[in-house]
Amino acid sequence: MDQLLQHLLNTLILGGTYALLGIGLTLIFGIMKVVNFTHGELYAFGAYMMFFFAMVLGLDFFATLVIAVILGVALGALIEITLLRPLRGANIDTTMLVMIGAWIVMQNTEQLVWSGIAKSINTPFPVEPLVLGPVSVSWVRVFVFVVAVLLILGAQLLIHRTKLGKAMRATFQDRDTAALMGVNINFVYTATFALGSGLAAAAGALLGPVFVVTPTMGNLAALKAFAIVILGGLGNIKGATIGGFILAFVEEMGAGYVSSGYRDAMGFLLIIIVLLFKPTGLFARAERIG
Amino acid sequence: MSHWIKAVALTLSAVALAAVPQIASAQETIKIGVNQPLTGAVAASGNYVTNGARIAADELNANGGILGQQVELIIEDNKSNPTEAVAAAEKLIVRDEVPVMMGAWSSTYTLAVMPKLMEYEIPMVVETSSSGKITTQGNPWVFRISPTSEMEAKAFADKIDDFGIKKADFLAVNNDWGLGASDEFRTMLKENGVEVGMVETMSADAQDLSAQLSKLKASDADTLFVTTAVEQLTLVLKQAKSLGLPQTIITTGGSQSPDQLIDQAGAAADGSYHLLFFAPWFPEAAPNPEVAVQFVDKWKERGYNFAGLTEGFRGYDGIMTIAAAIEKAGEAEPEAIREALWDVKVEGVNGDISFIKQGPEGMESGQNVPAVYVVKIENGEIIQPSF
Amino acid sequence: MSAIPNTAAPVLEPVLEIEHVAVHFGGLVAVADMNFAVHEGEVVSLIGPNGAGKTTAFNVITGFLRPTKGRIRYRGTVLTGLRPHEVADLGVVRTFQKTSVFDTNTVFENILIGLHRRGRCTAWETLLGLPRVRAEEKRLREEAVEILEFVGIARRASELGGALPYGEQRLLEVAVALAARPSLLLLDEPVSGMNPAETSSFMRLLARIRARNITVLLVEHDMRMVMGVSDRVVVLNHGKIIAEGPPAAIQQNPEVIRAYLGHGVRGEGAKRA
Amino acid sequence: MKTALLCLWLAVLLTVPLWLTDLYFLHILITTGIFTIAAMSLNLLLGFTGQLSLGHVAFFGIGAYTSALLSLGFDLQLTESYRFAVAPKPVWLAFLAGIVVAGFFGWVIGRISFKVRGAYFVIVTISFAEVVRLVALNWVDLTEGPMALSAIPPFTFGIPGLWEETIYKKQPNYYLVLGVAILSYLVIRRLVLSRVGRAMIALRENEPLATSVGIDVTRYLILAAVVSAAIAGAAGGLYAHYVRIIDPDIFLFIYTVTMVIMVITGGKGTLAGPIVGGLIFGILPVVLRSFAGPEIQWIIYGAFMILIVFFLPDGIVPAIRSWWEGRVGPLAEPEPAELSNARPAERQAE
Repeated sequence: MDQLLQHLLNTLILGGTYALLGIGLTLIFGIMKVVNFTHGELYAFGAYMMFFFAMVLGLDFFATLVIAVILGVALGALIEITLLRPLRGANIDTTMLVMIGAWIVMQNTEQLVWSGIAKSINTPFPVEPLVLGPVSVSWVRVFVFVVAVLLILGAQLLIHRTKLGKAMRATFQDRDTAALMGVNINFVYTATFALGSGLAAAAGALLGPVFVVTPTMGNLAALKAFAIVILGGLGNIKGATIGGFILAFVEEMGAGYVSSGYRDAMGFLLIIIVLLFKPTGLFARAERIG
Repeated sequence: MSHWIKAVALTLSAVALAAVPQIASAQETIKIGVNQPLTGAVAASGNYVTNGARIAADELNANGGILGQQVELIIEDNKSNPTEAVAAAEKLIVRDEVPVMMGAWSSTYTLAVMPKLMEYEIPMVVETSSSGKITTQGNPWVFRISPTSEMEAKAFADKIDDFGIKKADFLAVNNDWGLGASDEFRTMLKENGVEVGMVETMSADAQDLSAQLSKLKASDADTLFVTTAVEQLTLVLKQAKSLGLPQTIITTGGSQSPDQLIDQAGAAADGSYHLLFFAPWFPEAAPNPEVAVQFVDKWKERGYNFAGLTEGFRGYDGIMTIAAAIEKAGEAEPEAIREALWDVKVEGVNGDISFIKQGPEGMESGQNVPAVYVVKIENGEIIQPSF
Repeated sequence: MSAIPNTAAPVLEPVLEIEHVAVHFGGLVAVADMNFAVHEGEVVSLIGPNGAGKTTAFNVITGFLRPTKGRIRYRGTVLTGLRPHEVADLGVVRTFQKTSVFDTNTVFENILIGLHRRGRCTAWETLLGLPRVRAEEKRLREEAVEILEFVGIARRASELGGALPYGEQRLLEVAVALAARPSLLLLDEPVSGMNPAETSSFMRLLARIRARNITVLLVEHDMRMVMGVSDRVVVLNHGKIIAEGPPAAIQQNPEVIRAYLGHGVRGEGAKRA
Repeated sequence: MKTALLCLWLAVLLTVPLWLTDLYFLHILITTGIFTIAAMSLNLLLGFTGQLSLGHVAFFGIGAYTSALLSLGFDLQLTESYRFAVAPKPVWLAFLAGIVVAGFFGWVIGRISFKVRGAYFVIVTISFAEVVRLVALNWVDLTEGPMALSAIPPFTFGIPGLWEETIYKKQPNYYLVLGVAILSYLVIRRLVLSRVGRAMIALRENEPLATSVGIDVTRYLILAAVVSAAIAGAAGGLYAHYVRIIDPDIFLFIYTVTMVIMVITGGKGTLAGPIVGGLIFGILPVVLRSFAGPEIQWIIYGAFMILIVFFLPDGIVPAIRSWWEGRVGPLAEPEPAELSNARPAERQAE
């Protein structure tokens, strides 16, 4: 029983970060119809920025978090403007190939700059965990969870309550009509990609201190993000949020009660099963976002 | 259909040209191949070992080299992957024509490379790798200076009472090293009347281990043996702490680098025990104190990370062993070096190195019997535990 | 599978029967309740204002859409639920409203692709390179030449489909469809965008197609063409059939006139831009 | 002219081991050949049917593991009472089994993944490869997991009892790979230049039109997937028995990406494209190695991929062809399949 409670707590904590990882990807796909293979690298970028500012330059942990996210947004905007804007209107496979190329370049640049050796980031949180009866969790993970939830809510608010969000939703519905109605499509696309990238970088900046930072950390993160987004339906933010928790639950229970080795396989098996029976994801509402 | 021929022909000639300058590289040196993980999951360890090897090579060269020739280390990255380890060996043997190699850091990579040693008849000094299989499967080209898991487990046997272990669980990386070590320790503990609980595994690149640890937390064992590389150990210690694991953690394998653990896991490393083959904090207590002290000094002098010493010494000992064998053989030829390795006696950082025979008769591999130490981390310090 | 000439029979058998077909997209009703039949050897036109449900009707017949209600039969076989290629296998072949050819293949290859159904060799036979594969390929190429000549674009054979002038692309479309050996040919606005001379020549082509015992169902806005070639006209409005009959009768039908005027579209002779 | 060049090209390929004495380069050529076969098989799906399958390495790995396991033999205790043991089989038999098993998986995955298109298809194929990798990693009883399957026997030819030859050396391995490559090329060529190939190209170019003339989409996509997977499986088998060690990293996404780069650089949907791309990206690492570390190599690869998509979207082969035609005039008897991707520029000129 205690073990189950601990697994459920782990699920909650892990699910929050998975959801954060998923929504950035789903947002970009939903609005731009681009499968962002650089997502995992933006995640790693966030973690490395965290390492650089907090550990190398010795800046404050929380200030570094903000810097890492801002730099993630900037890098996302840069990628969008240089690589995707010239390919506007190209088919989805073409942009995918370019994104794969960018992914390779980014990951190996990280390897070159930071070397293959894992980096560790210290946090200001106490080492002693938060103990709740039979279960416990580290303070840093509680912090990560809270920030992740806030970021997800923030993204929702941005999409539903701001002018930019309205333009994004209009573009999602029908790009051509939105353009006719005076929406600056280029701006919406850049903003969307930057926002999605910022969310990925935020996930990396938050999880970097929890784990260790390596150049290949983005690969697994990206694969998980794909799994989450497929579960939730491409372009569906609520779906991605729920998908994140489902994936965390399946992995945690799979590792706890089936076999720890197959932990990472659970998510992919789930994708294949979901796609077999419901090819557009569990919560497919392709008509709208949010 | 036919016009790519030109492009291909051009590429081919470019390759042929690129091949030329490398063939003409210096013939006046004695080449030693080094096959280590310089990138990937266990990159830190591989880099430390390589640093140790560099210290040895420079020391040899400063003293006039071997047989009057300079030593040249040819270092290849096996990318923390067995297939890449084979590719690296293939390159070292076929392309660089090294007469002897050192490698390949992990049991898995070493086992992968071993058929190539048979195929090309090249000896290899194994500096790290603990799987029993390496020296028992009848490969006469393998000489191991690090202890097997079995030796490590046996050395630990008389400490069971000190720790007061009643029941033990295991958490191991799922490769030859991790699974082999947990097997050997299980056998040893059972023989000594200790109850053995569950064995949980993790893949080498896994970062979130909370599921495995949550399962272990629910166990009634008093001790948890963990076998994996230092990067993952950091994560295990941190996450075990946050889940409030009650068990005493003992790490095995000799590549833990307690300093790095203290540095990266902080207070989460407190109270953990580590089985090591070299304790650089107390070089004076080593079997060959003067060798150990001067090695530690050189390491510090070069600004290498102190945390890497528990790995780096192996690279040093390995190259020194190879150098002694070449000296003894009188020529840098594979078969002669192999013969000579049986007769070497080297004063290494980790005690005297010499090889005993293991494996099927006529096809024996060499195995060294090194020392084993236990250290404890307490309040961010490394201490020799007192019981 | 080819059409059985039935010219002698005084009462024509219906070959295509559309029975109570309805298509809904969410809350939107594209086709409400459609009933009509096409008889052997006929040329029937389906007309109506924009959005009346004509193309939807084509999509339902050829398996691109599944009807919400109702049933479609072709020569006794129920088409409902079949996939497009299965419908084509029964001899029902269509063209598309928006010009649709294989742009980056040559005209000749376009026809060869259209002739797909005419080949019988399996993938295994192809891989083994059996003599019958060669023989079949030779036969298909001959048929392709014949079709190109029939439609009148033989001199364009080695040009890319997408590079043809618009009018000839529309001819190519029909040629590709003919290559699939239809017994019922569905043409979706074949002359839209053609100039009057091209339209006239297309009308002559249609007559020759008809002479090959191919039944034709036509969606068209060009009323000169509709009235000129059709045996019967079916008029759709708001997803419902409002009139049906010979061209002369339809031209006089007050409801039809109202439907077109009500939409603010020019009446007879209306032509889409 | 064309035949003469083809003969010259074949002569060069056939005599390589006679004049190339550097064994290391022969080794590189062998592995390049193996990956070129894999790239050719991917091209059937990616180039001719237009499906961006990013799980292709799974078939390569399945072929490699099947062939390796059967030639080594294995013994599995599936349940308490049920044991499944296979005695070591001759390598050629294991190799053929690898092809069949890879083809079978191609069929299964085709059935599953062709239900979806576009981004979903891409992600399903990636997921499939990842699941296979994780199975190979964790089913230690069968695959040895991360410990790798080692000491895989090399190919043996001959008649048992009479005369047998086991090929350890590089030269015969080179000819073996060359032979399989030529055979694979001929299979793909024959398929693509037939009615079957036309159907595949038609699906790529205009799926609604293709189905309207009676082409069964699913059938031809699955057919392409099966043939493609089987050839990839053959490449995997060659790899396993040449390198003689395989580990689960063989399933890494990066290998699929390598194949994709080979195909799009050479020219997707052309017969020669993957060969050109395969040779470039098989040999480039060796050239680069002399002055750049592996990271720089990969950065160059990635940048290359982006540049190709931006500036040479059809790849090298179509570009060379149109350049040649611009100078010399049209090639005799253009191959219909290859033309389809070749000339968007001309189209605009009309």
